Amino acid sequence: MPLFLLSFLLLLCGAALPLLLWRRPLAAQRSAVCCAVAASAVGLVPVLRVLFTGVPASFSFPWSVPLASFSLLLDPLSALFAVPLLLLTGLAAVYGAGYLAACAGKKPLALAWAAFNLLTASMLLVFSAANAVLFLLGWELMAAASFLLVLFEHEREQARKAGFIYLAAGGTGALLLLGLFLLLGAGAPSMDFSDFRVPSGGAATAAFLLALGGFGLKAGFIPLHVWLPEAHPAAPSHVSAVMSGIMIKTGLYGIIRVLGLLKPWPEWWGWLLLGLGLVSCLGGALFALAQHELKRVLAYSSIENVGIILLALGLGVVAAACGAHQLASLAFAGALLHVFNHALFKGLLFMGAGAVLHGTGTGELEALGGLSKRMPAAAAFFMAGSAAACALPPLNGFAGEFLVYLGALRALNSPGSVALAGVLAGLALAAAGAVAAAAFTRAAGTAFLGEPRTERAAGAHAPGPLMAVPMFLLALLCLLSGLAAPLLLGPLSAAVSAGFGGYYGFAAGLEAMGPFLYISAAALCLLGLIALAAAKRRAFLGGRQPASGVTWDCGYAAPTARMQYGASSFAQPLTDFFQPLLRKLGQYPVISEYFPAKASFSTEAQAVFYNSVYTPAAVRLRDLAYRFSWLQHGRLQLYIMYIVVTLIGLLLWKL
Amino acid sequence: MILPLLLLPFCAGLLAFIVREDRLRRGLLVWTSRMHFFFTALQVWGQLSGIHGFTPLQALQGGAAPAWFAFDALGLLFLGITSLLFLGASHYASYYLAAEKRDPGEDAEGLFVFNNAPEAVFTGCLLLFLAAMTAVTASRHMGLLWAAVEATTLLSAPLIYFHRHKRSLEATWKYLLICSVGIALALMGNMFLGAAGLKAGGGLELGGLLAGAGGLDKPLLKAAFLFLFVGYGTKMGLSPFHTWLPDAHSEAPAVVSALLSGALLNCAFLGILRVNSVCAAAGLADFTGGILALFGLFSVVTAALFMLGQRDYKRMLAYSSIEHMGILSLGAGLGGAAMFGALLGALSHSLAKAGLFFTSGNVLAAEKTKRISEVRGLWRRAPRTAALWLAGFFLITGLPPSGVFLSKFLILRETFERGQYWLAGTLLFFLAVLFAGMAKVFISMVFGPREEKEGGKPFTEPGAMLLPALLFFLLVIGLGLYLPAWLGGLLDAAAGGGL
Amino acid sequence: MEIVKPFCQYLAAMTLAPLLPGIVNRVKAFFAGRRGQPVLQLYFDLYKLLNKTPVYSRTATWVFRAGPVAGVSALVMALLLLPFAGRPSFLSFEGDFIFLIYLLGLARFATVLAALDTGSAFEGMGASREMQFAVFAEPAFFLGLAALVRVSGQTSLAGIFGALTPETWRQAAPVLALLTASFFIVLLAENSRVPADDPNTHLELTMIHEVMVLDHSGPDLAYILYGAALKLWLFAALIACMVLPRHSGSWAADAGLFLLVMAGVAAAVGIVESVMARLRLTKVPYMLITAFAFSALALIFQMGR
Amino acid sequence: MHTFAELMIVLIILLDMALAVTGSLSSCIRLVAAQGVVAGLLPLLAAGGATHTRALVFAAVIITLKGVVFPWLLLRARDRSGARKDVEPLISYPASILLCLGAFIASSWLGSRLPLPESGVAWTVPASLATIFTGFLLITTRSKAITQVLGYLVIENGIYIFGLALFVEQPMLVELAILLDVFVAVFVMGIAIFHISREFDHIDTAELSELNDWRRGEYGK
Repeated sequence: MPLFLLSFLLLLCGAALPLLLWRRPLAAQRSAVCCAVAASAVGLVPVLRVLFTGVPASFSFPWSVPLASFSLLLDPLSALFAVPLLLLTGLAAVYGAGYLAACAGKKPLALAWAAFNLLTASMLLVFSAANAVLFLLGWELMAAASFLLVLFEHEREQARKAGFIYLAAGGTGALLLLGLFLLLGAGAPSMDFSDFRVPSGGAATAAFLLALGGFGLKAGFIPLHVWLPEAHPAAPSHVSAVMSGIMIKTGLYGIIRVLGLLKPWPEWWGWLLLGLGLVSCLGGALFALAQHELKRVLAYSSIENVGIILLALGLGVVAAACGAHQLASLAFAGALLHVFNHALFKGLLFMGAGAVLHGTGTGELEALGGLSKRMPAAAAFFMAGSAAACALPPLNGFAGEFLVYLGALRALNSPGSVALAGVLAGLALAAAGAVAAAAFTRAAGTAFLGEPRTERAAGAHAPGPLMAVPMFLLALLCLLSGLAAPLLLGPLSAAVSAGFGGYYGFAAGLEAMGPFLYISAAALCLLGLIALAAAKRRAFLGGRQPASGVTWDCGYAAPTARMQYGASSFAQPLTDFFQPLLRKLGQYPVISEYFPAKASFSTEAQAVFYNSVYTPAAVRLRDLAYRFSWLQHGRLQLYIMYIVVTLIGLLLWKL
Repeated sequence: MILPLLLLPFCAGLLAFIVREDRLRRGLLVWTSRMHFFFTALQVWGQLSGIHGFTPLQALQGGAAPAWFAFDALGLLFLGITSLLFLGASHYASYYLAAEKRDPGEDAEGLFVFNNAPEAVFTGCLLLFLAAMTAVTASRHMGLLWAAVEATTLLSAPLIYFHRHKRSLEATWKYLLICSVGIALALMGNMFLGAAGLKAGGGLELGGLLAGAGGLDKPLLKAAFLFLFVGYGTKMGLSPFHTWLPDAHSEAPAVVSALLSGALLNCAFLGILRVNSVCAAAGLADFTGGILALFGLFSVVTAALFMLGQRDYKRMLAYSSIEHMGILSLGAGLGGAAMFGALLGALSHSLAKAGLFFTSGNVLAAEKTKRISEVRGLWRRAPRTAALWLAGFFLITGLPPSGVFLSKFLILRETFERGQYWLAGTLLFFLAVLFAGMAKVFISMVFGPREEKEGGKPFTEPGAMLLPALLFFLLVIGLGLYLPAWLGGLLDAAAGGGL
Repeated sequence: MEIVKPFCQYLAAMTLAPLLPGIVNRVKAFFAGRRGQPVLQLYFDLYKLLNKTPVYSRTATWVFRAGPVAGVSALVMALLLLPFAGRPSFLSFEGDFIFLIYLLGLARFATVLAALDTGSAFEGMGASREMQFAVFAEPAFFLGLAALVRVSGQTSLAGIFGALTPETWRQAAPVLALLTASFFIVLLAENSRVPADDPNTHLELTMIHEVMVLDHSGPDLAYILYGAALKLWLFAALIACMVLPRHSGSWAADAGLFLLVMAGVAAAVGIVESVMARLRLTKVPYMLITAFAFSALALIFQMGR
Repeated sequence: MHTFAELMIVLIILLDMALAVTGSLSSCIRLVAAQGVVAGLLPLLAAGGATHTRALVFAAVIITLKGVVFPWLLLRARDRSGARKDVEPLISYPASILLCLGAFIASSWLGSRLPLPESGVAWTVPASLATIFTGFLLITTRSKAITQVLGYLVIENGIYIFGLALFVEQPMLVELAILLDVFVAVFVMGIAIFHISREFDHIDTAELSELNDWRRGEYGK
């Protein structure tokens, strides 16, 4: 635990130092990065110890604030969330050093770095807090710090809009959580989680719904996701990596904690979670397919992955409620494993997108292309990340989903509604996987492959080592944690026991070991096969130098970059099919004459929920407020009339 | 130590009217505030540590020692708030007045330059205002309390009319008339209180009333409470009596707005708490609690509705004050831990809001307009002010760590403890609305590109005009992180004494 | 001996896979009244291509070269999971068919990226369509397998097909029939046969799979063609295993029968190609949705029983 | 003596009525002054002869204040402001008188409702309440700033009458403080009116509604 506190301390130093050095941006940045890296290095030790030994560590310190106490608890579940947090923030800091170096002088770097370290510290606090006040403190600091980072490029209208939506969502969520904790802590001597008494019946349901709302606004599953696709693209890429990789997981962490507290679960909770997960993973994938901006694609894919995790939780809860504990444990384990894996590959992907932004200055897919020639390493890493995000076998994305699949298959053969849950979960995973594959081949293909579509893309420059190395490490981790899945089962089951109860963890570890060993073996075998095939190919070529020419365009000898299949055209068959959901806005040219002049075609994916649910609601509310605004009309006589009328009313009512 | 506390600002105020030299007068202002703060600190320390020469707090609770002027825990707390606030305000004011001297402000609407009130009058009224507020916190006699509160109204009217133009005059007039009428009702309430005590022969001395509360005539006491509540509620800015508040706060100079919002409203709140304590002692706690909670909630709702699409950032702050007054009243109505929360809220809201108003003064100086829509990219124009402005937003909306958060937390907890889930739910919803509304304003003001107007010479505010706000904000944050034992004790005693 | 059998099965699959396209072509030729190309045509093509020097577009990068390699290895890997005549395969574990589905996904991923790497309008077109159809085919395929799991109570391919007996058919004939139909449609779509796609047309605008590999040549093209053959084999084998529940004692007899059925499936494909016209592209999803409906129906029946 | 006192009460109520209907500003001011004087006289009569010096002193102070100083201040403010002569009510006079009657009825009901300790003089409490409501009537239905000050004064009278009716013995200091406040209030209001008349060239409060949050016509679209 001392080491854990030390890493806290380092992070706080990392937040304070840049502000002290604000006159010398680069020095500030250097100090912040050093602190962040040191903090993650130091912090990983105790966290990994807890994770692998399964022995929780705790620390408590009295606090003069009423009902509050400065008490931390680091159990395997917290550790499981803290490991990717520390890994990712450490790497992201290094990456950010390269990413932001260009902004020195133009932007308040010191503030950005202070906020970054504060964000890390607060997330660490959220994962380890054992007292509601402390938790809320961490939660709100997290929101504030990330808000500042979202507004890093506040000159852009889009960023300000994102900032507002993000802040509003965060504030609302925090208030819901306040309600949640007060409900749980009502009658408790203090606000320590250990003192909470488990409510039952209506109170339990209320607590669950409050948690779902409050944490859901951070986790960002549909329909509470509106801030996510706005905020993630707005923030600097290393921050988006952290936000998308870890910060949204704080919401899931909260939901899991509350679930762990509110046992036994009614079945319909599971169905609710399952439904939300289903909508989110399908909707997220579809929206991702329709986006035109690289980071928005990734943001929506985050929604999809949150949906997958939620789906697994829902399956688990339904199963547990129906008494099918083994497959419940598989589903829970799958959820947690996917939390870990998603952090890795989504971090990698956002860094790749950052490399694109850094190299070309734009994330518009239609403006990119051919970058794999100019930044081969980044391209390779990004494609690796995409493969992981599509859950393709040798990589880590597959492992977590496979656990959920196992649960779903087990469910298939069990009686009653569990089977239905299993079918739905598996089906959603399969469908979402296919759509995600389309989305990621589209993104990677349009951005990195083919010919550059614009001058910017043609003049792109490769990211420096500070940016490349973290991406390489993350890609490596994606591969390794994919191959070493069986080794992860031990800590995983410890985490599951910590979160959901001892039995589940034990069962998960037991059930999943066999298939996981096979899969790892098969994955290795696959890698071997690929190597073999490549070697054979070389042998077939036998040293003959392949000729090179222009791309075969069916006889057309002068293809230009603009004739390539673009992002919109790639997605069009699917997006048209799902138009009722996506509500794409499009302008299609009308060709009238025999020799048509220049015609233009454009589609724009809109944020359906934001535009057609939240905005109208907000407008309605403001309209209501305006309707009442005449009350403050400025006439003194009537003001005094209010007083008289109220007084008389009170007298008549109360006397 | 009570006499110096009362006389010092009084005499200084009278003196200020005749002093010619500007710098001398400003010095007088600053030094009086420092002395006052010093005496206050002495008083607090003396009474808490119960050294002789100071009446220990317990002596007053039972009304054993009837006195017209004495500090019980509640009075002590509000005295502390007032004095601390005035300390900051006076320092801000000395620079503010100097700045105003250099270039008197211009009207935001019709851009004409207006002349300010003579500085002597301003300073004098400021000091007398402090004296009156001190009297409010000190007086243990309902009649005197009334007189003192009315005095604060009359003395602050010229302060609001410092910038002499139509709109400030309108604001002053409304303030003057609405508050006077309200206070007149409070006087009526005092009459009823006296009538209620006729049989018991209590008079209006608080100690006596508390002691003989059992013998008070219930229906008359109820009537007294209603009149006093409406009366002081008008002054406190509870909806629907709040109508004067946005006008006065938006038109007064920043210093005055800060004092109005931070100190004056609290004084009125103190009046309500006094009568509330009497009613509670007489066993009417449920009756008064219900009314306080009802109007508290109503104020929050009103504030939320007017926060949406607000056009003037000082009015926005005023509505936020209404919101907080509502929350305080709610807490007082709930009682118990919520009372503690309410008092903590009074303290932290005063500090945070005063800081915000100071900052708003800087914003006004930098942008020469109070219209939200015309302030963009403050971050570029005046970064330090912008940072404070943003920090103030986070604090006032109750983002931890801050005393505001703690007070909201405690009050909400009490609602849950009592199982009043609908109340809690409504409160939470409108708090969310308020947060969103304010967030939109602050983001649009602080951030965004800056098209430099009027040659765009960089605006640099003197550090002394940032310092008070900065200190207050740090104090509020500190309250959220560490509640010193003595302060906790004082709040606790006040909450107990207030109930 | 028990080690040798799976090995032989695997070897058989690897070697015999290129026969199937030949059979299909011969059947089509028969219907068209032509002699048609030899059954072994694909073997000749592969041999020829392997010894050719490839031509690469200047646009293409390493992704283009890596595509076919990854694609073919994924399929070779997938065959390892595939039971042969209801006999267990090399690798068989709980949920192995999930792994198989994702291996197919990997192959598709690699091929599509390789196609996009050429920067050609046509190949992009093909890639887009491939992905679109996969979105509809995969759920149908998964649902069908889920129904099989429900039918057999097993969760691995070998388990499922090992548990299929004439008895199962007698009990759940409609379910299995529906599933067979569904799998057959998926087979047609996934292997880009008529009515989903016409491998023989020379109008690139209408092609899907073929147009994705326009730019490949030499060994790369050989890999791709071989991979396609393996894929056809894979789906055909699934169908064959399903319609051939009888397990006689002797392995050889089973194997022979199985191979016959495989040929039959190929012939069926050929017949469909000869008697049906190619669907409009916009109609293909509806065909796949039909397959999905079949699987869903089967599953509902099974869960109802 | 009580009969006199009750006559006074009746007089006060009549004065309320008169205030409700009077159109001329100056007469309004005088009526309010008269009411103040009557209110000042009341204690002497109510006390039933036995008048000790304290009561006398207060009566004197009050009469001078309300009967002399305030009218003088207000008339001066009116002349300075050069206001038009009539009070420009926002509602018609019949409406005002009806409201006044209603106020009187309501207050008598309220007076009966409140179990007040029996005072020597009948109808005191209803009269005071009625006076207070009349004050509110003046404030809320007249458009001039001066009339609002007058309304405030009338409320003050009502409260004062109420106070004596109950014989709430305030200590000297308190009473003085209260009187001082009232005096300063009127003084400050007078100054304010003066400024108003200077800024806006008349004291019609219709001008004084520039500060508002009314989003007129910005909703429902």
